[in-house]
Amino acid sequence: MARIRTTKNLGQRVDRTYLKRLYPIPLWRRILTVAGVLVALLWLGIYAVARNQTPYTSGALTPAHAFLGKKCAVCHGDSAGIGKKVDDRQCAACHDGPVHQASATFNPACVSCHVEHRGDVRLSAGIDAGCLQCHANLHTKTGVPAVAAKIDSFANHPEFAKKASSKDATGLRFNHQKHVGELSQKCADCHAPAETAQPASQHLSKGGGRVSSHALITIPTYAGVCLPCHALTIDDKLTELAPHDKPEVVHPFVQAQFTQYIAAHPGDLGKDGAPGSAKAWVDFKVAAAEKKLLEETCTRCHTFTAPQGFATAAVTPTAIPARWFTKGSFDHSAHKELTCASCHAKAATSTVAADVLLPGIGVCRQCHAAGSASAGASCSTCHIYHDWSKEKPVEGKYVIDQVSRLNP
Amino acid sequence: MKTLELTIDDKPVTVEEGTSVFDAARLHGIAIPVLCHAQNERPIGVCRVCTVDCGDKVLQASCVRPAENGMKVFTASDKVKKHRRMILELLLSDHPSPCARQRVSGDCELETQAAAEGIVAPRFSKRVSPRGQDDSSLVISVDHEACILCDRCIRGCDEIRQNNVLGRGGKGYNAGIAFDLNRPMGNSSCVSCGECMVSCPTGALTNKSVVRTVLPGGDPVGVEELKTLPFFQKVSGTFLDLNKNAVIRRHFKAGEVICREGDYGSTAFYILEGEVEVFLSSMSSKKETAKEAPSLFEMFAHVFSPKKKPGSPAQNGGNIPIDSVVDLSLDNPVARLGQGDIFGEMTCMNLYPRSATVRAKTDCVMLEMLRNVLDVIQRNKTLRAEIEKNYRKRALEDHLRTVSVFSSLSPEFIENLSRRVELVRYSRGEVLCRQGETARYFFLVRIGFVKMVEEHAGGDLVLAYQGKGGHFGEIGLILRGTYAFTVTALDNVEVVRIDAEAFQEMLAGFPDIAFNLKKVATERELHNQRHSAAVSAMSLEKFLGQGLMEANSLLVIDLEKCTRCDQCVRACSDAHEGVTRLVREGLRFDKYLVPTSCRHCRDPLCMIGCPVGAIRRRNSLETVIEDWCVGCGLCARNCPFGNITMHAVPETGAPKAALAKRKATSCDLCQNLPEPSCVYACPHDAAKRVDPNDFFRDLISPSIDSGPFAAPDVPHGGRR
Amino acid sequence: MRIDQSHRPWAVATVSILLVALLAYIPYQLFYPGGPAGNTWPGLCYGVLGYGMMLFAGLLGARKRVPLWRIGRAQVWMRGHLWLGALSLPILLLHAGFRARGPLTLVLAILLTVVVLSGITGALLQHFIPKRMTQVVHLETIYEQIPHVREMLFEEAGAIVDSLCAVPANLPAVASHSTPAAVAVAEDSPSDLTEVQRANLLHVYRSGMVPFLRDPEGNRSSPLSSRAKASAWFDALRRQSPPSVHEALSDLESIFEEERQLIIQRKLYLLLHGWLLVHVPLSVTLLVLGGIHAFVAIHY
Amino acid sequence: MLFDDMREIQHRFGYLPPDQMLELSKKQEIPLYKINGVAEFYPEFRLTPPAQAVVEVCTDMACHLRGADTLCSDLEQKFAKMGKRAVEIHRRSCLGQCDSAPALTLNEVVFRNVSTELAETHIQAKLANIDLPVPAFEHQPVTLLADPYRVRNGESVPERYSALRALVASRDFDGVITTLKDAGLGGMGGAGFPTSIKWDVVKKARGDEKYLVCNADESEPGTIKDRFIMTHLPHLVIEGMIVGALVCGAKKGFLYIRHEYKEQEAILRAEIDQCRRDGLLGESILGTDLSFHLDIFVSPGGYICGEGSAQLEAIEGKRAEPRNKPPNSATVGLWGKPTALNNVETFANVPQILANGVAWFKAQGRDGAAGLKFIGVSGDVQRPGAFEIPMGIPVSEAILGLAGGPAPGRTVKAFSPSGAASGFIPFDKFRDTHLDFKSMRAAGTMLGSGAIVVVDDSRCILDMTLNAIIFFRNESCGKCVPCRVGSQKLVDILVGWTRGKGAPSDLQLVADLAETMEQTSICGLGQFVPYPITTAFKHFREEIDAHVLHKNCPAGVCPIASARAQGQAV
Repeated sequence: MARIRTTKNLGQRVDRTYLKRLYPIPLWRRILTVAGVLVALLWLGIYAVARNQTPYTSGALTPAHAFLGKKCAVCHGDSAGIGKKVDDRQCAACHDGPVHQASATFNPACVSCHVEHRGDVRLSAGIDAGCLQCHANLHTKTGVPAVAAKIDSFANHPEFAKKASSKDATGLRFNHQKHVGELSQKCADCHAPAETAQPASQHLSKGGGRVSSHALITIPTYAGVCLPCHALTIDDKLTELAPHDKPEVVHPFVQAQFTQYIAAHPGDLGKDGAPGSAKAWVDFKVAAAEKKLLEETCTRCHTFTAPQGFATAAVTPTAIPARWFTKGSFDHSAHKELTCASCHAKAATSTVAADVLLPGIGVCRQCHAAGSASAGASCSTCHIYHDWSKEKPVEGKYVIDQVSRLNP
Repeated sequence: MKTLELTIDDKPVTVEEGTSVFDAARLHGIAIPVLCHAQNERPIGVCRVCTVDCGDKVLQASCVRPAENGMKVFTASDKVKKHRRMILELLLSDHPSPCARQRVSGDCELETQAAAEGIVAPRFSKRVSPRGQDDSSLVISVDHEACILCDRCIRGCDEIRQNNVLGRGGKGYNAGIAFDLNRPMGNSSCVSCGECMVSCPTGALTNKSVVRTVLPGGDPVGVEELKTLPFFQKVSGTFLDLNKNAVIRRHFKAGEVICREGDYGSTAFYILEGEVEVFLSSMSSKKETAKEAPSLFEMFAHVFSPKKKPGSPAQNGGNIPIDSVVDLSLDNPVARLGQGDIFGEMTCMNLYPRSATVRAKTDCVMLEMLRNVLDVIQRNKTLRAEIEKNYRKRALEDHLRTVSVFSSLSPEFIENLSRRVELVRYSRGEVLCRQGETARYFFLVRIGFVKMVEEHAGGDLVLAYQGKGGHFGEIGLILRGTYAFTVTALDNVEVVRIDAEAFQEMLAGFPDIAFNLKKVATERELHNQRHSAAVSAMSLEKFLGQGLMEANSLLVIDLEKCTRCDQCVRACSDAHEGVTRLVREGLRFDKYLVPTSCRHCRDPLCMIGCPVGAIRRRNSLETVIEDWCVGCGLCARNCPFGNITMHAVPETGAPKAALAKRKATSCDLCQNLPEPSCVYACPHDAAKRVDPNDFFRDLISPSIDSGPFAAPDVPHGGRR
Repeated sequence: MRIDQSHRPWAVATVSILLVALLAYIPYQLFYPGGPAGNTWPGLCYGVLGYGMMLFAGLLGARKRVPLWRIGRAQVWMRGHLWLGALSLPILLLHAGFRARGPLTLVLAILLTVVVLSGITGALLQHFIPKRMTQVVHLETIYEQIPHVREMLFEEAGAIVDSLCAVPANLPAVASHSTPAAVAVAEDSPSDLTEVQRANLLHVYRSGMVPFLRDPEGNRSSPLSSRAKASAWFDALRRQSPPSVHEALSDLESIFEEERQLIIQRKLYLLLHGWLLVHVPLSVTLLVLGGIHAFVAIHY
Repeated sequence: MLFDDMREIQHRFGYLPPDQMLELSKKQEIPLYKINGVAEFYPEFRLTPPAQAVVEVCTDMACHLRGADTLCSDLEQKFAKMGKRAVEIHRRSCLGQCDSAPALTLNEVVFRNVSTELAETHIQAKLANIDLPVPAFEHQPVTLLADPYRVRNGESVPERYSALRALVASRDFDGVITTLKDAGLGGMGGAGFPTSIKWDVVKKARGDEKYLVCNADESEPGTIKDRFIMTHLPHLVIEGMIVGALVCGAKKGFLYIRHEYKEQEAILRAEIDQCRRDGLLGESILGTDLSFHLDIFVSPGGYICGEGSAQLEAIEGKRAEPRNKPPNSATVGLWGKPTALNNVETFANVPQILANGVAWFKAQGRDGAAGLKFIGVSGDVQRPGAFEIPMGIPVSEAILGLAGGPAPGRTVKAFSPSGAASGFIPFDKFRDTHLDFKSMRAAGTMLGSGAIVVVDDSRCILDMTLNAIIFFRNESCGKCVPCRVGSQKLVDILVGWTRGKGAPSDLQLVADLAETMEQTSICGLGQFVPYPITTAFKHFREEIDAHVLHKNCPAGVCPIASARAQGQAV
């Protein structure tokens, strides 16, 4: 009885309502679906019960706001509706952010720069997009933008203003090359980061932000730096050094010194061709010292306009800028690993103090560029927006247990 | 009367003049053995067994030889016995002893006489060319082998009953008895009176024992009482006696159900007294139950749910063909039958399921009869006339009107047409008209099924099956002059035949009908030609093996796209109240699966035998099962591909509850939808409804290079 | 669904939408105060667009529930599902600004990627598994009917062995089914196997064949589970028995061949539909959470 | 008449389609079984559509001797593969052309002296619907003594039908009977029954409706004399019939001619029309109150129609099945009315006797026999043909003289004096027997219709006997058992003998069967079926024994000869 397969006996062996019954795969598909949805709802349900809306946050809050984690209404307010944006009033509740740039055509919203829910970021730094609201295509109230109108990224950031002006009117003379090259001095011998923790605000902006106190390089002071090599030796006989002060201060000191010396060393009167009288000796010595000072010691760095000698010499005012970057800020401590020369390369060859040794923006771009492999190139890396000087004090509203309650 | 003296076996005998020697001997107690002579029949002296020695040069056949004065007759002399034995031996050598009669009742005259004469084994060789049997009659089985051509049956039929059906055919050794134009007995004008069977000496004509099955539930009717009925008068008493318990008298009280639609049966009913009501209960169950107010969702869903094309169930004319003299009209399917009516003819003759439910309106008395008795009644000339008159009066008009083409005929033309048509019966296998013969009739089928076949050099091609209401012959009469195809009867068929003159007269009288008929004819002609052209191009054996070329619209599923997601089956069950008409199971052909879903065959075997013509083609090629299906399951069994299944019908609890327990279901190509749901719902474009001859043309006759079905996703010009 | 030329319009549409979205993203990402985020207008647009696509893709399941509705062919939906489903991933990434820091957004991102990836694997599978199934599994049946067909094969095998051994091979204890047909056959046609051969065949049937027939997957070790070993096994059986029985044995062998093919069919079917077990649940969950996210996000 | 309608239908359709027969039965109110019985009985009617070329080859006696079997098998081999629709090849009974054997008909047209090539060309022509002219058969003009009105040099020649005119004038019908009685005219069909008695019985029979039938069926193999007479002496036949009708008082007469004799039918029809024009036939003959209507009845075929009562049955439109006698046809003949039925030659003799007188008639014969006799000689003779001989000439004169004897180098082995029925008798024993009724019967054989078929020494008597009995088996009407069944069994046994399957017991069985058939058959055919083999038993016993007992065919014709030649165990 060969087993024959005909259309009829194949067709007939299936009963026509087999679809009504449920089979494993479709069954499991349904079970899993329901299960999946249940899990999801359960997960959200639990939070909803605890009236904790963290799951819906679009990202972790910055540590600063972390304590508000559960209370979305604090920032977001209660008003329903599309795009319940956090408007400035919510921020102002706690922070009384200073007023915006005077010349801004509009006051961007806090959130346009300070975008929360991005996890552990320096919220105060804001995001570039916030700056670009204006700077991408700068218009100011007065119509004339003070800086380049179209800056939308570090890449097309214009050259630093100071660098652009290419002159360092310090009123001094200094030959880096001599010091670094011949005398193989280290940069740190002169330029030392500021030791003392100056409140950033003092320098930068209220609220500080990340710029650390050591960010700035102190101005090399005579006393601190130049003294050992460029002692203001009045005379070889005097052990005292001249004070590093205006001539009108140095002159009487020298005289006093000489007088004191002579008084102590009357013997030196008339020696070496010096007048004999104490006063004359003193004058003689003073004049000689001052001349030495004037022509040698002091003119090594300073330039004088001394039509009548040292005493009344007018020292061209020295103006070593404390901060090159007026608008941005540069944090030397962040670049500790780099050698000074790697940025200030021209220092090694600059002979004239007027050379602006500030590295160009190109140097910065070598590390700071868009893209994840390079150091941050967002505006907030260097610039601060708010004018913290106009910060208004904020009285705290919360007491700890409230806050802690906020954060049960 | 003058008397004659003669001596028989030396015994003086006096008889009247003109008596035959045989009678003279018989009157005096001398029995001369005979075979072809019967007392009640005219002697013809062909068997020669009765030859005796009358002193002439040759022996004389005593049955025909008139006695003469002074004749000396020796009936048992050695010479006579010698020749009698030789004749019996000759007959016995061709006789299939023991013949049917000898086996049944042991009284075959030839074998008895041969035994009496001591003939054991005939010395002659057996007959080489067999003359065969004829089983076509319902009542009498004919075994030509056992026939000794004694002519007793012929005289019985022609002279005693004057039915003039039987005669001698052929010549010499190939001579034999022949009905009408030597047609099988069942197909001849034989009225089954049984006279020939009663008078046959051997087992050539014996009674078919339908008699064994005794009909339950009624008192058998005696022969005398049967004789009182008009149509039994001409039937031979012995025959009625042999079949007496094949007919019983039944009494039914008012309201009692006599037979139920869809049941199987083998009897017919003749109403003696009272009236019955005939109706189709399955129609009532299908009425659309009133829909409550649609819910919002349904309102909304309605917008998207498929638009139902207003398909009216019965395209051609408003009535349902059932198995009685009257048809049921579609709107109120109830009819009445009264005294003298017959119903259940098809069930009894062709063993079809009952096509309607019959319930007694008043108390009534009925004759329930088996097939052989019904056959007698039907062949009875008087009753045939009465049935015909009945049919003409009641059913012919609207039966003619069911032919869509005649619907616009004027009533009086139909009136005179119905007088001139003939009601002709054909039995199984008979040819109604043969391809190529001059067309002389227009046929309209009343009962039974016919098959229309077009003969080809390469073989025969079945064009269509026609059941009740089917008509053919118009192509012959109008277009070709000869019949376009051969039509054979599949079972007992009764057709209304309109001869050529009446037909032409009708065409002349009614130009619009002529136009319609021409259109139908040319349409059918075109279809046939196209169809036969397709067949001749086929060459692949497997393609034919699965009967794919039969399909008009075949569902194929591209197995390389189908992800077996059963979406098609789900769509199908949605489109058909939860019962799918498609099962994704079946044989494969090339890379396609041919699932179990109706193929709408060109030669739809399923349509044969449907008692109510529920499964049919409306006006297009799709096979559709109408609502009034009675659930007999015949089409499901006939379908060779198992595409039709039976489904329980939901109980609607309506007063006339659906008595039909189940219904046949098969794919109707989503008639009322713009597109078959399975194809529409397949997300992977794997299911397609195609005409296999075109779709697989590239495969089955590779000589034609470019496949016509350049569906975008099939790389052009090549198979896998 | 097989990706072929008919998908060209969809592919072009998808790519072009993607390009437009990307192009729109660049300025948005640069100039938008607060950076690209969900709640910015463009972000919102992306979000809506992305979610819309996901929703459409999700609706395919629903579309399949109502196959008859005249709301676009199932194929169109399927193509939409594929392409828009795939497109939703980039769009939603743009929506989220390539960040998903919140827990919910993170979950959504994960779900989305898993769903889209599983979808893609599913599409790829649909390219290869059907063809493989067509070539390998000739005696394929409907997956859901496999247990029923196995039942019939078991009875058929039982009947054959009955006819050979003239004793009901499928002991009632073994299976509740032992249909009377199996028993009836026994009496009238004892084949001409000797007593020993009959016992041997019975033993082989009960110990070797029945376990495999009852649980084809479970008996990987049985020789019947590989065609080569099975044919060798049957050849051995045939050598021991008279030729009159060979035809019945080859029938038996064909039963096992069908059994093996059904195993392969199950494996391939699970592969073909397994990924749905991942894809569908997660996509529904994704839609739900997405909805909630959308609702909540609009609040804040 | 029924047959004419059926012939008309067959002419129109090529065969008798069922619905046509149905219509005929309705029109003529004849039950279908009668039409069917007749259609299946007579060979002329066909029930299936004919092929383009219907070939029927005569395979009886003379044609058998002249290689009809090989001709038939050659044609079958050549055209069998053309399919039934194209060519049908059948064997048939004698065509009455034994003097130009072998003969066949192609679509009802007779061809004589047919060679295989001739047959093939004509069949090919028929297939290609080219109608090739049929080789005509020219009759040499011959002057016959029998014709009293023939032109004789010098003597005054009485006008044709003068005997009839004399009779009409004298109305001395009884005188005619006495004249015939004196002349001793016997039935020339073969029975030899005195015509005068027959006519007398009919004349005296009661009732005024009587019939006269001329039996021109002539289907006995070897008989060609009637054809010869009808061709050359049609007027004698017609005159004889009119005289007979007037004598018997028959108002209506039929000339029953076989349908194969189309030529003779035309001649007779012309003669009858001429007679009608001359007032010799019709309502009033020669203006007198005597009337006689004569029609030609064309037989639908079959040797049995030659039997008297069967012929009447045929004319009545029924199956030609002989009637049980008595009563004989003289009293209860056509439609139950007295009918006189005589052979063509008998009618031809009547005017001779009336015109030339009894003395002339008696003088024509030899050694006491009276009258002239037309005989046919065919078979293994050089000049086969029909001859007019004086009654009573010796057999050898006919065979060796008139027919030119056997082929050179051959001797005459045997001959059958009256066609198939008489069986073969040795030539040397009967060479001197006189060819007349009495002497032939005295010699233990019979003159019959005078159809001599000659076989030479190369022939096998059993084979020729079997050929004759096969003819009878084919032509048996099948009405009565001994002839219907007996003829077939006889053929079976004899065929067995020719194949060496005979058993000694067969000889006695055949003898018994022969006797039963002779004793119990209804008609002459049935009685004469076994006659050839009984004659063979009588005259060629040793040749029969050689076949049955020794399984050998001395002449080397039968299959056992070739089987033995191949050394098979027989």
